[in-house]
Amino acid sequence: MDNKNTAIARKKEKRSELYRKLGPAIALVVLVLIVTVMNTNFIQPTNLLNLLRQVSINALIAFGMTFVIITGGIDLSVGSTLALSSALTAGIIAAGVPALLAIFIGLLIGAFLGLINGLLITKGNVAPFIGTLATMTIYRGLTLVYTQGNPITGFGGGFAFQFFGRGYLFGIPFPVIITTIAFIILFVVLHKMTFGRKTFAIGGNEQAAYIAGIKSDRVKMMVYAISGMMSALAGLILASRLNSAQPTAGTAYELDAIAAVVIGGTSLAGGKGRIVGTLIGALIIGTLNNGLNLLGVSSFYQQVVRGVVIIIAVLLDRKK
Amino acid sequence: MDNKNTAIARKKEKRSELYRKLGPAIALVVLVLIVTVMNTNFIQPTNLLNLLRQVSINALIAFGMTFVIITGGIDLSVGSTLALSSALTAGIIAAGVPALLAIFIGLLIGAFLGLINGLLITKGNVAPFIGTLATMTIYRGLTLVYTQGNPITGFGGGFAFQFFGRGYLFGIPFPVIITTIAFIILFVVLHKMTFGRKTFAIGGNEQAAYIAGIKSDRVKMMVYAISGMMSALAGLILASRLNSAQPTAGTAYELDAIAAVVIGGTSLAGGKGRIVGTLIGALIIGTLNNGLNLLGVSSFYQQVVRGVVIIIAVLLDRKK
Amino acid sequence: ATLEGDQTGDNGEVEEKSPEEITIGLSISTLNNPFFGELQSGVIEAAEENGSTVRSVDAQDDTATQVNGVDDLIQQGVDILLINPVDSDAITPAIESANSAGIPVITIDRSSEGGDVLTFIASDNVEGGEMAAEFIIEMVGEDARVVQLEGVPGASATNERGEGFSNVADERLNVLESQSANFNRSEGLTVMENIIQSNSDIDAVFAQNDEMALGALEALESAGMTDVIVVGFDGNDDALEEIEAGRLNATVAQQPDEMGRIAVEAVYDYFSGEEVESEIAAPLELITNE
Amino acid sequence: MQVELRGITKAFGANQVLKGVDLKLEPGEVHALMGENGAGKSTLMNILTGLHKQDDGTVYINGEQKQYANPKEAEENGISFIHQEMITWPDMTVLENLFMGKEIKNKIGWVLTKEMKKEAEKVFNELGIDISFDRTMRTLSVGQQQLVEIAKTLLNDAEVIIMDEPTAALTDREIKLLFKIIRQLQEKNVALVYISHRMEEIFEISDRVTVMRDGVSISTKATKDTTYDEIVRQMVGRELEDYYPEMTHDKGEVVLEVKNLTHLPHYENISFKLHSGEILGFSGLMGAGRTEIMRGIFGIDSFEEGEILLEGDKLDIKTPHDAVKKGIGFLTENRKEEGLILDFPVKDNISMTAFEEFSNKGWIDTKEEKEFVDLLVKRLTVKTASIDLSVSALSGGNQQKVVLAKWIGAGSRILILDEPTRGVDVGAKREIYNLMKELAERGVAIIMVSSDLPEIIGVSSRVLVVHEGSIAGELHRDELSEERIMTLATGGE
Ligand SMILES: Nc1ncnc2c1ncn2[C@@H]1O[C@H](COP(=O)(O)OP(=O)(O)OP(=O)(O)O)[C@@H](O)[C@H]1O
Ligand SMILES: Nc1ncnc2c1ncn2[C@@H]1O[C@H](COP(=O)(O)OP(=O)(O)OP(=O)(O)O)[C@@H](O)[C@H]1O
Ligand SMILES: O[C@@H]1[C@H](O)[C@H](O)CO[C@H]1O
Ligand SMILES: [Mg+2]
Ligand SMILES: [Mg+2]
Repeated sequence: MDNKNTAIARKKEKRSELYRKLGPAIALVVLVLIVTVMNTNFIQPTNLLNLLRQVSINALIAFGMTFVIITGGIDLSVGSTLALSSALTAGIIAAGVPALLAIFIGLLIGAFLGLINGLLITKGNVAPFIGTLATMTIYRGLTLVYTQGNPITGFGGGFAFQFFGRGYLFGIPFPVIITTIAFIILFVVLHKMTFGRKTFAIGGNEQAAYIAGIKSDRVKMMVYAISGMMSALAGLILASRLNSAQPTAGTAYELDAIAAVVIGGTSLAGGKGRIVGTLIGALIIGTLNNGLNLLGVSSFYQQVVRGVVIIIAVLLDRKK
Repeated sequence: MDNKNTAIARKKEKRSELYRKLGPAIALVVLVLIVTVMNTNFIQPTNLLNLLRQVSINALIAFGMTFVIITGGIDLSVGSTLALSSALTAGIIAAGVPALLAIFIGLLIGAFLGLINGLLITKGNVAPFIGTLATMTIYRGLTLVYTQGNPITGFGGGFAFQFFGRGYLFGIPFPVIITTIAFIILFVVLHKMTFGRKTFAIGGNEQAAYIAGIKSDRVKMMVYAISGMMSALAGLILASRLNSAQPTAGTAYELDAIAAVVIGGTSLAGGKGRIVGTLIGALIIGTLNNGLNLLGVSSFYQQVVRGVVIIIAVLLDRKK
Repeated sequence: ATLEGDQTGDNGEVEEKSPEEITIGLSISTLNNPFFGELQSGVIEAAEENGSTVRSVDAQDDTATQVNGVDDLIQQGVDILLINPVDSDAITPAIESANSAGIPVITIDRSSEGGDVLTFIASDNVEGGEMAAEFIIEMVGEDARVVQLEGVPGASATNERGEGFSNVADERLNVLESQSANFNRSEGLTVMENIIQSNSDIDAVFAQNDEMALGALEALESAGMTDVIVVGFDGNDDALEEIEAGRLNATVAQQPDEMGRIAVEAVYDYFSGEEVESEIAAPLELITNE
Repeated sequence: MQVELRGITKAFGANQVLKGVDLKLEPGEVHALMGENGAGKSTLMNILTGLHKQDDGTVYINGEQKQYANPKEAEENGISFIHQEMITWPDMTVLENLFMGKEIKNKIGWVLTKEMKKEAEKVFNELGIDISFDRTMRTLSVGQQQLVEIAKTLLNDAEVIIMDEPTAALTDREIKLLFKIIRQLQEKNVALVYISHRMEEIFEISDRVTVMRDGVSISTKATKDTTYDEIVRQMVGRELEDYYPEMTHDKGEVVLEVKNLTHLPHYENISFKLHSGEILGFSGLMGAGRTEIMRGIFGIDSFEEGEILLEGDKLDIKTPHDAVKKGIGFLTENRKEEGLILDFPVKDNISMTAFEEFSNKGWIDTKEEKEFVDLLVKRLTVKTASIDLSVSALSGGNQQKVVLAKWIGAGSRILILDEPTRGVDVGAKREIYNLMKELAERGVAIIMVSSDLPEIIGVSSRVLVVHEGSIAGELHRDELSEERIMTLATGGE
């Protein structure tokens, strides 16, 4: 009996697991169908590529956020990290550093800013919400101090930097390619490597993970560094696309990123989640924004619709 | 040894308890001293009353937030609730409803908006973070739809409504008096009445609370309703002070409110907290804002300083 | 029980002061927008040249923060207030409390609906909107297909520029879409990208500020729609550069630093007992690449 | 009050836990409820008190059909339940905990603290408990918390009290006190349901015993008419001979040497040697500091003085990570908080300590991982339908085996087992002893901390008795007896 029961339990678990996995995907398909029916322009290849390019910023940030949330944390500073690292990178490029090197340095800056979050949270024992809330303000302030509140433009960087956000490869926008690569790498790290296992374990039961010999502080610091680096990457793409580093860039981006992660089925309680879900979550949000624009919905109503869709998506997910 | 140990543990607890209680207060005193030394204008009675009046908005919202956070939840929608309820109240007054009645209706609207959060969280089983994130967007959108994006002004309300935010009683700004009354009532409810006990019980151990016969759904709904009502109250004061209901009012206020709560020693994990702490937290943030202005610190640096002070306050609190 | 603003301060003769004795309180709506940064520099430079002190606070685009900031300036005992309101209605009480403290107020860029204001210095945003529409007609003719990118919903600049634009465009242009991009460059980019998807045939774009215009420009360029006429508003450095480069067609240039200087002039006029006009128009100029 | 449960059935999803259980409770009796882990004892009591609703069957109170809507209602009707997982609010005070959900208040809901203190005072005096009402629960020892829980039921004037493993965390002294209280309650005609995996207690305290197996109640007998072996046989469904396996007790080399370890106020001057292949028992009263010593050795807490030598070399352990790297494993006393990730599959729980075994440069070879885990699951005979099932679905004994598997998988040469059989049923206990024997024979050095005296005596090669943070004495296998240990543990010579 024990065996029969657990076999059934297992089947059930499998089924609800399947729903959990497919829930967000189904929501996305439904959304795409609705928008397409209402405006066939939506499904045009050019619009889809356009959509993907728009999504890439939020998706990149949300990928990093997925790691953070799986450990049971949160990173509110992503938008400010994006702004500060892209402003500094623009400054570096303006100072004559070659674009590729500057991009590399920019990513390191992002990782460093994330590391500071990680230090506050692990060594300082500050709750992630409040620690990253503080650095959100601090990094934004530093960005404004550094830029004096003015966008940095005409900093150059030549073809390489321009290509970063605005280029096409085989007809596909380069940011989409970057996002795809980042996705593959992070997917592997999260689901195929020991680092990912440790990330999950910490979120599942930090105490138990620690006693099992997992260096939870180190993993957490890495995770916040990843989040910082992803934000910087998004920031560099944005700066390249806009041809300028904006001091106010990224304001409130944390909310979209968190929404993408949660819609994708990752639990805010930690220990449970999938980066594929996050990608789908980001696509849902992007489709919504793009679709509502295409349908000419006024921006006031857009906000209402966006909130309602988030709730529906999350409720659907709950219904296992 | 059992006794010896527990005696030591007990002494330790008492001490850490004391620090926990006094930590924020000490931080406030230090801050006040520093600002006063740098600019004696700060300590002038007129400025202190001015400061208190400035603090009242954030304090009111943070009082409600304290209840929410003690249950282990969070309310990101407070700023939007503030905007929507004050816009609707302005509309009601403009339609000729007497000010006092309108204020009462306005508070009910706030409570109702909070109740919706509560329903989503209890009946819908949506995580508070994501549920109130969604309503934050929805309520803001509805405010914009209702106001067409324009501030509502000249709606009247006569002396009664004007007095609400701009009046003085015995030389004390009326918002300060309202805040004091709200504080006393909520203090009693939280620390002296069974409702408060239940609030703590849910945040401390929800499963246990259920077994103890506490109707946690009902308590939670009440708590979110309180948060909504406090936001509405803050919104009405603001509308009265500004002589207009602004569709964008209250944007990002949730962050200041949460910061006040956490600086005041209430744990984001729930089950632990004090509303006195929240008051002190709000005073710290207010003193900081007022002081930095008095000291002529540029607004960019202000953000940096504010973030750093939040971290220091929280770290001090951790140091038991 | 009293209301703030009930007790009126001494409204007697102006006490004459030399520039060195004057402390100017400046409240800016948001320094995150370079436009206002320039406005602030205009004030500070003009004041420092003459030896006056400036204390400035930033409202970060929040009406309540602005009222608090003005209160803080009053506490510091400034001699005069230069206010760049976040919102024309919501600033009224702050101006009233300055009035009751006997501190004169000058508003810049956006007006105040109430309270006593010494003078109001701004460009005529309605006229600016009209100028933009006229320019588009001049370039691509009547009934051209136009898209408008609006500013922050509810902001007076948004409403007034929109009003001016429709004054002309309603009759003489074909406005396809009008959507908000919040005076923000990256939103200008995405909103324009999305509009392009359903409107491939666009003749011109009017963005209510340069930031959005620059975002739209990137969107049009990557869609290969380089012949669309784009008109911005403000005349900020980036925009002027793009006009130079021939990518942006025009901008309705304001001169924020000039507004700041004019405001400081008005302060000195006031404290030397001279008459100050109740409204001073800051120069507005259509800059094109011709 | 007379309580009768008749034909109770209950399934959680597809898991048919109860298939028709009968239980009759008479006023003034202590009724022991026995059964393996997962037999459904707690579930049955939760049905009686209205936390769960049965699928079928009826509850009769004094002969009348009755269904409580929730635990509160049951409590108000005189049925109190001291839960297995203690129901406490660690950050709230003792007084707040005592009166949670039933505060004494005035009409407007104002809590009357003085009145509550007066009431509580009475009960505390009756129980001989001396704990300040204003302390937060967190600062009490587990035993003290348990006493508060017991006091809570007395506040209710309960006619029926259910105790679900109440002694799992009590000191000997406290157990004696508890039994005294139970006798007093009995005199007041209160009926008690007593659930425990400690067989010897059953014979000491209960009047009747009901045994459950496979979802049905097998038998109810007067305690004096049954035997230890009979109960065990009924519980596990087969004969269990040799409760403790025959140990060889062949000592090898010294692998671990602890010198003068001190961490005040928890322990002082702890020195001992551990040999490969031995099972070193650590006995003592609860709260003596044994867990603290082990946490110190394993690097969870720091210590002030002393050193640890591993095979003669000085060890520098700062975190559990260092300990694991050196081949030390630590099964903690509370598997739910520190041992397992309950929501995670068996596989992930076991593989957590041994990534190197099946990964290369951080890459996991999932096939190898599966083989690795399968092997351990088979070796330890963990009863699970699949290694992908979450551990929360396993019985307590099997959960404990998963923790063991984790440490064996980590290749531990030194295993610290802190209360390895706490809350584990007889059958599973025996399997755990067998595993310990097998490991010891393969040269693993084992430290076993246990408060269960028969177990310490049955399994250890050598026993160190800890008293008030110091080692009060060492007893060799042939000197072991309950009296000797207790004398040392309570400070005697
Ligand atoms: N709320 C629940 N949801 C699903 N399954 C449950 C729930 N509660 C208990 N079970 C399952 O019911 C079975 C019986 O559990 P129960 O706790 O009643 O056993 P028990 O006899 O008290 O065991 P132990 O001696 O270990 O305390 C177990 O298989 C358990 O996993
Ligand atoms: N949560 C706690 N808060 C305060 N003191 C505690 C806590 N837990 C244990 N103690 C105290 O620490 C001391 C050592 O406890 P420890 O758990 O190490 O003892 P032990 O001998 O292992 O007993 P046990 O068998 O109960 O684990 C005891 O005096 C106990 O009262
Ligand atoms: O006039 C200013 C600028 O156009 C700015 O870009 C937005 O705010 C307006 O008030
Ligand atoms: Mg049980
Ligand atoms: Mg112990």
